Amino acid sequence: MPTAMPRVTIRYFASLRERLGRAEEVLDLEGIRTVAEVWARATGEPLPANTLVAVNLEYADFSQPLRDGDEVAFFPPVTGG
Amino acid sequence: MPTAMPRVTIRYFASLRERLGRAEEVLDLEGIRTVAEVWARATGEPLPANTLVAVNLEYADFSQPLRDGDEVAFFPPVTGG
Amino acid sequence: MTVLVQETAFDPWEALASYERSAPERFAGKTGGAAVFVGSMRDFNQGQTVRAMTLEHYPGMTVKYLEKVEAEARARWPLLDCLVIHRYGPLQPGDPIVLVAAWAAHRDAAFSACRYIIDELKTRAPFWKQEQTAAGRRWVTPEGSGK
Amino acid sequence: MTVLVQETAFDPWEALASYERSAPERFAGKTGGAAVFVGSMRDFNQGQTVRAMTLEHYPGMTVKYLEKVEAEARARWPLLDCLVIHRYGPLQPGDPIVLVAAWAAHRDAAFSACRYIIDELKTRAPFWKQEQTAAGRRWVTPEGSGK
Repeated sequence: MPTAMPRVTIRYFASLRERLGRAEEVLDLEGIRTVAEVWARATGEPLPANTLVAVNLEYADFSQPLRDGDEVAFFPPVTGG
Repeated sequence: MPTAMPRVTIRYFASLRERLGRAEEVLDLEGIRTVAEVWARATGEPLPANTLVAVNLEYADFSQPLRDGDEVAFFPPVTGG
Repeated sequence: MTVLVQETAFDPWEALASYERSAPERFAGKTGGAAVFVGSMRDFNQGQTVRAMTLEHYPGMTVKYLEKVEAEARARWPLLDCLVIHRYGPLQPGDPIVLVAAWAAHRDAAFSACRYIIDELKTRAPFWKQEQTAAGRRWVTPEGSGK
Repeated sequence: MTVLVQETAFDPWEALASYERSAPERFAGKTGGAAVFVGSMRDFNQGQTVRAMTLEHYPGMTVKYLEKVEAEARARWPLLDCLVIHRYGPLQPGDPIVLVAAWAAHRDAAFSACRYIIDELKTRAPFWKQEQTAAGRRWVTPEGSGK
């Protein structure tokens, strides 16, 4: 029996969510490993300048490798407070 | 008719008031002119380090000349807030 | 040490009074200084009248991030307590958006911690403001909403 | 812009709420940030338990000096309003002694002005604390009461 394909959940926020037209999706990690590769595969777009990324609710680098079940979030610069 | 002697009111605060045993006094300006001279004539003591002075409710220098009716206040470093 | 991220409106001064009342033994006699910052929604920004605002956030990450910042502040300065409240969802002009309070024996610790927390919050906590103006909705950019 | 030097006790959060209510047109929608410092009486200082305190001041000069500092702050930063309250006379541990609040469109102005006013107040406003400890009365020195 083949093992299940490792997957990540991707979330988009604010202007990024609006521009991509979706808030959340699930992506197979087939042939890709890092945050940067996930962005490229999921969106097919160049990364907008200043985009931030969090993995499992903590800020991360685009070079960070991902594992099955991770939650990856992409968002624009924050404007709270 | 002789003119009245110019006078200043002197006020002492906090530890300085307690040590000198008085809060307020009036001093003739006969033969003296500056804040430093008023201190020396009124107290007969050397000036304690860090003593502050105000003339007419504003911080002043010890070299400041005084005029009739001025209020001169001597006090230790402040500790409000 | 309390972090609240909530949709409900709050009155900052009432929140502070009630927080101090809830644990008087932590404050009375020990606090030399409390430093507080309250950020509110303005009715103008970048030269335009703003009618309303919606604050989006990343549920789960906002509280986690603010708790991390608060822990960093506690590690850097001797604090007696901290309180952070941040709204999300729809907001009206004049509404308080954020409250940061730091209590300490001495004023420098209280001030520095309060400033540190609000500065980190503004630059890193995952909240995004969308303004409603006469020209429509627009996402606020950090340059315009910053200092 | 209000400076109060008073013998009467005050509740800082109630004072802020009531000050904002007294002139809502100055605040609502215009204030991006309010920075507040509240200094209270501790029950310990320089290693000793303090039972009570008396704050002496120079009537006339305290208000005048605080108004000067507030005017300096207004000249240096764009402020919407300021409130300064300072007690004198007898105080009990836990009593608020001083409140400094600065309202501005932007947080940096509010923070900087609040910090400037309390720092100038602490180092130059003519108030003197006398503490009552088990060993008797003692005048507080700036080193012990400072930051």
